[in-house]
Amino acid sequence: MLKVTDLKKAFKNKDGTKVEILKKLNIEIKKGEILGIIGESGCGKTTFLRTVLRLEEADSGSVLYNGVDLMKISKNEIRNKIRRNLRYVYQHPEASLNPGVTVGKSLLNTCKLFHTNELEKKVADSLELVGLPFEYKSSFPHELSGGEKRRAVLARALITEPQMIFADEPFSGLDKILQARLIQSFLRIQKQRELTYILVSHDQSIINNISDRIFRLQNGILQQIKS
Amino acid sequence: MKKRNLNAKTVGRGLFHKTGTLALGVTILTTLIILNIFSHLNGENLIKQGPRGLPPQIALFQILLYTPEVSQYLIETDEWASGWGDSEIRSPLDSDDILLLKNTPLITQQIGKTYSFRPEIGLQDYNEFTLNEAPEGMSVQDGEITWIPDENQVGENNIALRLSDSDGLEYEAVYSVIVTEEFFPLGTNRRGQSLSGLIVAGSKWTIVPGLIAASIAIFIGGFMGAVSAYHKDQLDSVLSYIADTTESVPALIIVFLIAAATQFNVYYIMIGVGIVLLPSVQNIIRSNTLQFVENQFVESSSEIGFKDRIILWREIIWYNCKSDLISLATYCFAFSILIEVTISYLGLGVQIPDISWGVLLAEGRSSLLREEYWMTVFPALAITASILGFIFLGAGLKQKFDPKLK
Amino acid sequence: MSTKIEIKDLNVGFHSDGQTKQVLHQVSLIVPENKKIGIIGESGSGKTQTVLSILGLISGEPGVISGKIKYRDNFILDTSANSKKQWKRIYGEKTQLLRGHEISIIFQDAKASLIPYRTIEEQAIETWKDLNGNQSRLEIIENARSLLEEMNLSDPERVLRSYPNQLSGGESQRAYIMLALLGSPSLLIADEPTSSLDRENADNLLNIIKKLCSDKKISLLLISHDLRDVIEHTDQIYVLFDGHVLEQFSPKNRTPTHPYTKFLMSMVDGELIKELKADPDSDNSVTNLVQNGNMNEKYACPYYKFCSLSRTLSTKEQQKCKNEKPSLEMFSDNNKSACWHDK
Amino acid sequence: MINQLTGRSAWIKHLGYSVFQFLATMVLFCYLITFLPDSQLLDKSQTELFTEYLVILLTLDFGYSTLYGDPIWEILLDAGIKTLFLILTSIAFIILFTVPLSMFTAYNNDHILSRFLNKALFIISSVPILVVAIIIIALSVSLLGIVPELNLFYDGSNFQKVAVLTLPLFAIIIGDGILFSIFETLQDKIKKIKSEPWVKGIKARGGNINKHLVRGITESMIVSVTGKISFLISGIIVVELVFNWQGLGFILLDIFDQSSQRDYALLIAVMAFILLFVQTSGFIRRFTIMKMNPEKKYSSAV
Repeated sequence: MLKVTDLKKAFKNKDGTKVEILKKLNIEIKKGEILGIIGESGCGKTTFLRTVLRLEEADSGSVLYNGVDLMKISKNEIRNKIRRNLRYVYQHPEASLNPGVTVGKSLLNTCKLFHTNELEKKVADSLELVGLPFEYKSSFPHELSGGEKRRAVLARALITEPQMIFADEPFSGLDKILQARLIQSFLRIQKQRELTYILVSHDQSIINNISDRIFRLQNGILQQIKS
Repeated sequence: MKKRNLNAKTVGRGLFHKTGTLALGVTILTTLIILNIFSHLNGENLIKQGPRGLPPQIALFQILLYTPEVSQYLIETDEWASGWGDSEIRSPLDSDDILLLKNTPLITQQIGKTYSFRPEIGLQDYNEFTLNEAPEGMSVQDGEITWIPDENQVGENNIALRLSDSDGLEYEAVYSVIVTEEFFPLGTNRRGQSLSGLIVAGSKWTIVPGLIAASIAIFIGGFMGAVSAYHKDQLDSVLSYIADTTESVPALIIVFLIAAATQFNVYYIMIGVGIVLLPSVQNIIRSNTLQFVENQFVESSSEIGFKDRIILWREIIWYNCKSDLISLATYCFAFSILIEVTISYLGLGVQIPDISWGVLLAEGRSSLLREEYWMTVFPALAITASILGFIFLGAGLKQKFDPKLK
Repeated sequence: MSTKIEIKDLNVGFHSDGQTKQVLHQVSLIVPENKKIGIIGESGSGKTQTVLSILGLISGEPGVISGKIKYRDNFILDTSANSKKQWKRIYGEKTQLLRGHEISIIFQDAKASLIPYRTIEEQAIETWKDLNGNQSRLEIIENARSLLEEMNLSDPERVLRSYPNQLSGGESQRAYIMLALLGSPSLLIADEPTSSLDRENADNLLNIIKKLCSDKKISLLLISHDLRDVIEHTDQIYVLFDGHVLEQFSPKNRTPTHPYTKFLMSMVDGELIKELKADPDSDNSVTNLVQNGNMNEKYACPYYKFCSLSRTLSTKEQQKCKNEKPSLEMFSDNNKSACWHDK
Repeated sequence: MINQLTGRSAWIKHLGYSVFQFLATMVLFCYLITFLPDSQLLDKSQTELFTEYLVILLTLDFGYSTLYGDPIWEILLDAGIKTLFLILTSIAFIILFTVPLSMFTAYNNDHILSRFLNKALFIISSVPILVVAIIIIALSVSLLGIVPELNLFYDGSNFQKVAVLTLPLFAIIIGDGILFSIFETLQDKIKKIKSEPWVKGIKARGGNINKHLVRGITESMIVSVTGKISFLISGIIVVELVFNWQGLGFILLDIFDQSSQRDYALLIAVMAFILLFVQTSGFIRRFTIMKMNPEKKYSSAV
């Protein structure tokens, strides 16, 4: 479904030396699987996700999604066609939710980008899918707790009916009970919508047990640990 | 569900009752607009002409702001000149050693309205007082003077009260009542113009100039702030340097410069005020937008699929900075009133035939020495009320539109 | 064996928009001499208030309601002994003496807990002045350098001379611990030192702390919301939930029995996640994630609402959970758990 | 952008920033005053005027004032001292007033007095400085029986001397909300310091945080006052004109009031003096920020 072939990315830090974050990464993601990537903080796992989705330009390499190489096509094409299928859930939910507008309105604005009919119904469905009560539609992000904010961000990602979800540290920083419930919702949604997850985290206890295949990202290279 | 029952949230840095401020702001704004329209409709005959330096005819204001002179005399009969000529010698009495009238009488009256005054006599044991000298039609019934002035009594009418105490000494208290055809609620200025009319006429400088200054400051300042924060490139440092430089020059000097250059045309001066306010609007909007740019909000919105234009102008500015822009706009209105009043007071703004509250203050300044306070107090109150009105309006609206305070 | 700190039935509460909310309910805790005790609790479980009560830093009304705290063998807090005004005054004075000298504390984010505009050296001297120590500047810096070397820091000289924002994560942690141990305390409290670190960094930070504490005969009170921290690095664990101590066990010789602790264990070793992975809609997992009873009703057992064990019990037994408050004292030996049915 | 300039040669860069800004503003000012209508100068073109003014500015020989007749340097000195007196005493007054007050309100926030104080200052600060000045004059005429003007200072009694000096200060400080905004900044700064994690650390080890609080207050006081100087000078110009205080503001108005043969040399001199003062306070502001936060030298973030 998504094939990454020798992706490279390097940073120039202040004194000009080049630091190779991603050295020739190769990975193939099959449909409907949960792929876990483990790596210490700062090993470049966030950069990997952002370069695959072209939120950040890679130096070289190609990313084939259903035959289309994301590296070659224009930004507009990505925005209109690809973004809706490959969704990215950010690590800090409060950064991605617009604080000035109600949760319902954010969902509506996102939905309007790709759909034209039954917008209200889609918003209600996605809220219900992630387990948020319907009245949360009219509440503001600052009124939601940490767990609820993550579910709202997930709802916004699901509203455009994507096929793949890239998630950066989706479960870290939550109380264990909330964490368990969020994992359960993630898994239920994956079954209902046949989604493919790419989960990135430093917390092995969750990734080891939740993912079908696990890779470790260390000094720029992806090694497979469990298949 | 999550919604806490927010008790009455105070506003303006959490100081005042939410709905109260908005209501107060809106009422003051509507009164200003009504005064504006009223003064445009009536034009010239809005300002009635009356006697010069007339104290306010509303009783409460007159008592508060004006102490009339009541001259007092001791009357002695001169034995030598008995038989011909005026046999009375009137030697003035200083009010410190004896006070004939304890309560102060009102000294203005409109024709056709009944003037009544019940004097409290300062002497311990006195018999009935009589009207030694009084305008036609004034009468005394059991200690109360009543009188209805008619048209030909317009102007000054002297009233003299003759009293005698138990051991036969005779005193006289003399004061004068000014009769006017029209009713001057707030009195008149040195040139006899009705102060209430002047204030209504002066209100035309409160709304329109503010519009010019606010639109320049908000639209241009807001645009520059947002764009420079969002793109954060060379443009950003240049624009911030320019804003910092304009802010380093004292605002009033820029206004003086433009006033002198445009021959005191208030509307051009308001463009100057807009330029003076522009850097502060730019900095506030820039810092607000920077908050969003710096914590990944922009990237996550572009990941969703919004175009750059939409992210900046709708997601950041419209949804989140609307409340700041509104409260800044009302501050621009308040600031423009402040500047207009100041330069008109200094003679660089509105010139004499035209009327502005600043000019009233300037004229009122000299009459302060003659203790004619009302010529200064009422314009000052009008200025402060309208500025406070705009600031409360801004605070109330900020509360209404600020998502975080919901 | 003498105890360092003993807390007996401590109750703490706060006024928040109108009513007083009790935060600690009958909390009891013993930190024996030269031992490592762990407190595990999630957000809102009251673990920070327990620490603050030891240091006498509980502010606000009513603050400490009742309870006893003993340090070594004299009471620093005894609400039953005399009038409120008196015990509050004694409590304030005694904790004032202990703070920094006998008991020192390290908080969550090392870099943010260092004074940004002072070099580490200057901060060491300021710490020493606050504790009105009598050593000279050179001795203090020497003392600080040796502490840093003990924590196998490559270049202590550079660290001492630099500002906090010039240090790497590891360096600022070591500097922060050094400042805490500068006054050679007898009890070190670590309040969630690892919460922003990934597993590996957390482990080697805790190893450093453990080594230093045992070398210098300092008893350690480790507070964390991650069970793995306390399981591997402490001798005795207290499980806090919603202001109540639910279980007290030592990780080496006994596996916990209380349903909440078992739930935490299952999350750590991933057993629950495997179950969820197999069948996301299954409700026989360790914690059936559905709520018991309704949301805003108060039950005797604090954990009843989330407890999966009680769901498998008969209604009569569930009544016991709802109305009778289980307490730790029901057991003689060291490992206690506040639950009627988990034996 | 500014406090990124850190390190050894930082203060030279700050100095350069201020000098350049001063020159740029003065040159722009010289250009703008060529637009002032003046019946006497119809023959000269704008560029000629502009170069003439630039020469005056750069060579600094202002010569004699056509308006007052005395040498410009003397007028500048005499008026400058009067205005500087107002600026410096009002700053001292602001510091004396806001520091204890903000300490009080920050420490017992929900005390009724601090809520009242915030409200009262918020309302008073929206009264324009002109109105405050006139109200003060009205009160001093009716209650004290004196008209507080500067010439009264030379021949009045001691009481009158004090009144003449202090009444304008009240107007400057209360008017236009300077007091409220500095009070607000200080209050926020104290609250921010008290909530810092490292302050909790110091408290937890029994240390006292007062020296850090004092340090934070001084920094915040210097930074906020020097940042508000041009705002303060605007207020002082108004107060000078209302209280007939022959300072720089008074001269400025005289010049702008003239419709012909304006005294351009004096105008440039006065403007240069005022801007010099504003730029020095701007320099002090940036310098304090740099000095008080040495860690900024090595920080990646701004």
